[in-house]
Amino acid sequence: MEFDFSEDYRLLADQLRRALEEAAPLEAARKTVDTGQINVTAWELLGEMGILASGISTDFGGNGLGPLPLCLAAEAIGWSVAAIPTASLYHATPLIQSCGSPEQQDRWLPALASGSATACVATDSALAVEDDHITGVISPVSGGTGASVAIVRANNQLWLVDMAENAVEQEALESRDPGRQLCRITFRNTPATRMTGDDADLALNHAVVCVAFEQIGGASRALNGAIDYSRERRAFGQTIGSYQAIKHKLADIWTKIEIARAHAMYAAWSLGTGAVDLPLAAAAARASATEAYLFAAQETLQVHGGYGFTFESDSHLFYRRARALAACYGPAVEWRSRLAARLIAGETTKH
Amino acid sequence: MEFDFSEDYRLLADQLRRALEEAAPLEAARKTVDTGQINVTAWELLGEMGILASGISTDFGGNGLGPLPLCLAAEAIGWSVAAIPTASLYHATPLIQSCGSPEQQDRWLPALASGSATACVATDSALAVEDDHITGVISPVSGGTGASVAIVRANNQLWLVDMAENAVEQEALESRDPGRQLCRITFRNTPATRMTGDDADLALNHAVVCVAFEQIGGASRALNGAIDYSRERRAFGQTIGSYQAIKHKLADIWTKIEIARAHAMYAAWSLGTGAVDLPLAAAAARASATEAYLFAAQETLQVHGGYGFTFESDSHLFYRRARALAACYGPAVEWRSRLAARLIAGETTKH
Amino acid sequence: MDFADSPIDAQFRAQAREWLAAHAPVTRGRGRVAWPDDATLVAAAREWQSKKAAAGYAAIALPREYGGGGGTTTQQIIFRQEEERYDVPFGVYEIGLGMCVPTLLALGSDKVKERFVARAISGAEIWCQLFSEPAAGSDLAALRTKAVKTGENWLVDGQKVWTTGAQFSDYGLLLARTDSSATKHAGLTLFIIDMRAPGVEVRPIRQLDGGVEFNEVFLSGVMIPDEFRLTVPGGGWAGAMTTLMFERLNVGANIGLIDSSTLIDISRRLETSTGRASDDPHVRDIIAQAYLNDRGLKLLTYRTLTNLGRGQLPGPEQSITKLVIASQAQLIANLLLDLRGQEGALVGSALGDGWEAVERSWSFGAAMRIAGGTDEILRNVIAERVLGLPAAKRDDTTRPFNEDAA
Amino acid sequence: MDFADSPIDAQFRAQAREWLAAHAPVTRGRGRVAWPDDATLVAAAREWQSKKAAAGYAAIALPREYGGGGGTTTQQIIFRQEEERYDVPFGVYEIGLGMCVPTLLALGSDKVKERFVARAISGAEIWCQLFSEPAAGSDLAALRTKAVKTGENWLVDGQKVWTTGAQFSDYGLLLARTDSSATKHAGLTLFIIDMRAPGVEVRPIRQLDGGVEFNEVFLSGVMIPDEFRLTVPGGGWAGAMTTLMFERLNVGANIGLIDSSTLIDISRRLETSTGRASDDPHVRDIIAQAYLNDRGLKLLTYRTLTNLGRGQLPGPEQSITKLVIASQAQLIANLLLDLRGQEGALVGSALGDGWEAVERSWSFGAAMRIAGGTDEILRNVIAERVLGLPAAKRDDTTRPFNEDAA
Repeated sequence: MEFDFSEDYRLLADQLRRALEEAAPLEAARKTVDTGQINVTAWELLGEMGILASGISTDFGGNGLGPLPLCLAAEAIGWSVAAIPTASLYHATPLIQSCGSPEQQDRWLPALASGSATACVATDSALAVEDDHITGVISPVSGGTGASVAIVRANNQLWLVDMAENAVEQEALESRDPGRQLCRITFRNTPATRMTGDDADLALNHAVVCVAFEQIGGASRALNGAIDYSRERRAFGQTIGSYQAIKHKLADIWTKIEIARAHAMYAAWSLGTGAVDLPLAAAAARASATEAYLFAAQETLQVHGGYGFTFESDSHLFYRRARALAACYGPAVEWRSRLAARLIAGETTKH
Repeated sequence: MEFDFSEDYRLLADQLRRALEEAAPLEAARKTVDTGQINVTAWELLGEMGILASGISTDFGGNGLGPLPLCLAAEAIGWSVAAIPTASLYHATPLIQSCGSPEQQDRWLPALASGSATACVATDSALAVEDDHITGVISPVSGGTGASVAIVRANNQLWLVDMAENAVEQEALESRDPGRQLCRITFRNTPATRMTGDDADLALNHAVVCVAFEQIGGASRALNGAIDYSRERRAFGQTIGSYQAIKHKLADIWTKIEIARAHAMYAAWSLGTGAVDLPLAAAAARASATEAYLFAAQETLQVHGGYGFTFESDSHLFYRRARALAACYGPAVEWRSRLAARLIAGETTKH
Repeated sequence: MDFADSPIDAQFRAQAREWLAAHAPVTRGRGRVAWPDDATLVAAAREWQSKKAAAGYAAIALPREYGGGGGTTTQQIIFRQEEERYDVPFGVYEIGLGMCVPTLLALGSDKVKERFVARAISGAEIWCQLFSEPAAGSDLAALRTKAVKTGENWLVDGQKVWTTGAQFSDYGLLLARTDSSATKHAGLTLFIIDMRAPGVEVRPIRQLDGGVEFNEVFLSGVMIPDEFRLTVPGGGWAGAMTTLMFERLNVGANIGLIDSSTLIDISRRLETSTGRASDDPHVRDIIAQAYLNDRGLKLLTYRTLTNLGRGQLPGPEQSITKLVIASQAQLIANLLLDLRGQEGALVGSALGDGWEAVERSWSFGAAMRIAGGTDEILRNVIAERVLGLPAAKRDDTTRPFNEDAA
Repeated sequence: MDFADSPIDAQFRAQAREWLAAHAPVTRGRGRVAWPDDATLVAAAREWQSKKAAAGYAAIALPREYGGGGGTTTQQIIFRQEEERYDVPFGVYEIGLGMCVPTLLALGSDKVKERFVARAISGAEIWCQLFSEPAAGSDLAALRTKAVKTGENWLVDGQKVWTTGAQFSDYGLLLARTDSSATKHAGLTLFIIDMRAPGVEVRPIRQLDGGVEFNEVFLSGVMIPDEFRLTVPGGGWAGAMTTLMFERLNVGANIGLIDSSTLIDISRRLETSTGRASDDPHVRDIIAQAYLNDRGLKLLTYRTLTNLGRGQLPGPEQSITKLVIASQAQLIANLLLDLRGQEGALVGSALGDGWEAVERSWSFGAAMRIAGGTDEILRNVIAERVLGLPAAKRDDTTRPFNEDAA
């Protein structure tokens, strides 16, 4: 029984966290609320550390390390509330890897591996396609601003659109979390190439497992901040951390995070080993991590009292990001509904 | 603006509570768990105080005082966890009053007003009827054991069955709260008389409003006991009532009770004035009081620690009764569903 | 039970309604009225206040001799209920008339009352309240702003925070420490401070949601004449408690957060991937639960109004309203944003009609669980002052303040 | 990550499985095995324990010299996992072998170890634990049972409570106060008590649910020889903490409450007035939430087992399991009873197959939120010992006990 990341991975996790803390301090996240700028340093760092290439096979410029390093990176991204186009990394890259034609893979994966390109995905809306040209609107698209390539759905198949094509219109949308840019993309008879695979579920599960790690990273940082604050802040002659109302709140947050982390770890294992129970495990990771981060962000803000409501505090960074991540692949209640359907149908996990 | 019981009613409420505390002390409720015996003294007391006759018009031996005294009595019944056949009082009596034929009213209401008869209601099951004879099973029936008369539904109409008829078979069922007896009744071609009204909703709303008051009475007594205990019991050098975990739990219980009480009072007003918003008000009273009592019973048991789990403590009396009352007219979630349907349809209250 | 106004209150309501119809500018909801900046808001508020003052509606429950209406608190609330149907400028005079002036009347010398009360009621002067400090929130008595007696004046240094309206106020109630060697509560004194005096600097606080509804106030060598002292030196805690008690008279005030009616309204119009939101059983259950809470609170307000009518002051049980309503608003806002799927990450203005209020409850709901007593403090208040549970052991109240402050 | 046993553990598991298949009486679920009274249960448990002892499975992680298996805690847990597939008598030796014997090995003299350990492992003698008292639950150190030295013996008077198995135990670990003038924690001493000694009276406690799983033990002038003392006088608190630490090794133990699997199973079979229960969105959401909790806890157990395999002892984070699972069982039981409509007021045996377990979770779930650390204490433990938050101020630990006890 070895249900934990190996020593090597734990070292990598530490490295990633420390490196991102430096490249993307919380002060930078606060600035991003005003500027909406991506943290290029952090993105390049992930490239240098081989994270951008980890989900890509060595044939196409990747390092073939598989999903575990990326999961650890996602946790560090969550911890640092970094402003980077994660949808490219969590979702688009594995989707091109699993469903792209050899030409598409050859064209895009090396650029994604090096970080010189980013991709976005919007497979929920059904677009019109005629003669390999796409028409319609996708919105809101995460990481669409500045993406070199978009993956969309039309005629119940996946298509890849080169965003350099001039018949693509992008309009930035105002996000509650400017560290996660959203936009509306309009295609008007835009050339597209068909992807050869059409099973988008693996990449979606890959994405939500990564997001779960990001949520756990964010929730943990929020909890840590609240613990520190409640050990310092005094009221009625004692630190507020000595009061049960604060203690029990923080214990409840910790409990939710630990449970979510256990689910995320199992989902990462399923992802890494290609286990058949990935859909069940990913749904569990997504649902529990979403709830954990929303709860942690909300209640750690409360622990900070009035200060938690100021722009100067860190609390709103977590509060915004928790909401953005809750929205990005649909709310927890939907994932719980999918989870329940699988459980009632008798699905179980391998271990 | 006078949203409160009048001084007279408040005096009556005090009298009722004191009288029932004496006639039905908690020690008697504990004994009832073993014996399943009805508290005849308490029942007779309600007769003497005019409560049994309050919902019955003066033509038929009633005192025509209307529903408010009964609501106050229900609260005192809840407070004392008294073992009495409340379904007769809350539900059957107003149903015969509103839907009985003059002959049925003349035959049964004076006996109900004096307390010499009790009645039960089971209008959920559809029974077969042929030539004014009923066949079928109703179960579980509250207060059916010993009832002189039963009101049932057959052919989508209400029927009244004289339980002295020998083609009626009664089987006692084992209730988790022996203070609220349940039974199964089997009719085999049993003579029945048709009731002239078929609007059972008014009496049902009357019943759930009374039950809401009973639930509030029980929840309040449970809360009071927990407050007393937490002011006495010491741990780590302080009374446990000085710890926030206990304080905040009790504050939450109080909050739920206060909200439920406000709904129950408005529902009582609707009942007393024949306001059109009774269905909305009754559903709100039922849903909030059910939740309040379940929560109060569960969490005040917790406040008592290990002692709360012993038979010797009072906690299980509330825990049992809260569950029995939650079950008796269907769970809170169903009433919330009805409430939501009315609200979404645009129904509002008068005040 | 009777929901009608008493005959005399019914007459008052009818007159108020008639007067408002004739004088209030715009009925709420019919067209938008906005005050783009503080100057415009204050000007509009001043104009409206002087109209009300002329008609006796400026401060209905305060004495006539100072320009008040000489009426009852119930009538004050009735007027506010009627006034809220109109888009008139709220938020400028509430603290002054609701908390500061009653404090002046209770504690001030005749000279103070003559100098300040009538001008506050007429709208000529605006008031704010300077109690909280960065290190004194829930534990107000931990405040550190110092006032030192120098001749006939007091010299004040320190920092206040969360001061609503400080930027346009003329005067404020100031709670300061005048004796650091006394115990925590015994060394405080309550003053009137001139907000235009040298050394008073007001800085807006930027909030989570980008808004700036509160201020920090920095006090550096601010001079306060001794005749502006409202309590005996060391008697400030009791004075401040008087002020906070008047806050409770603000019965049934709308704190501007969404409730079950918004949830019903939006979910009836909202189509999701699985159909109309109001058909979703999960949404329906939360509609019912939210209604049970906010309707229940409204009914409890009726009970408080009943007691007011009987001459009883609202007690600590009033804490229930904000405790329930603020976290519920946060919950409803999160539910509604969830229902928008991926769009739930966008700002309210991008989501369509009615969604800015949702976003505000998402952000400001978090603030309202803190402002005016955190959820945790309110539960303590209910437990200790309504249910009679013992206070927790503490040892900060018996030592001299300068030995305790960390 | 790897879910497989290590090669050596895999071999142990295979052998255990084979041995159990050959020796365990009845596979769980195939026919019912009941022990109608204590005498039958104890006889069956003694027989099963002696079979295990003969095969080295009686106390796998305890030393061979006393009849233990000389194996690892992981192997102990593996055996228990396999053993739980059979209907063998549990509940008689667990406290003795899990908590008392490890304490004897850690603290006892050679003489004590020789006298007691082998007999406890072979099943010849049964042990219980006498710590809690009516006035010392969460605050164990408040206990009042007194032991007074008289010559070479200690004379014990007092009352213990919640003692599982006291009625059939031969010996017990007793925590008693030997110095009332010392501080609360410093005046305690840990002893072995002969449960058959004169003055020991065991009375069953009647529970909420009618069951009698615990006892009160009254001690009147019970004589304990000084050689049965396990710690120095005044060193009992640390000794008792040793005992409670061993409790944590009981990783992944089944506390007999229902979880999401029961909810799924029953709701798939249950028809309500609105259709199959498992089609109800409200039920489905609770299925998912319950699964997230109990599956998450199972995964956390894997992590604890991983740490055990690395030689790390389980820490206070173990508190999470009971904290989550007990109140969830209460919630699921209430939901299921609600789904039965009016029938939900009937006892479990009247509701059909599987419903007695539901009723037990309704009643015993309430007890499990208290026994072995209340929800409130467990949250304190997590906050203070996992998250590092400061302990609350208290002043009962520094004064002599006889000045503090109210």
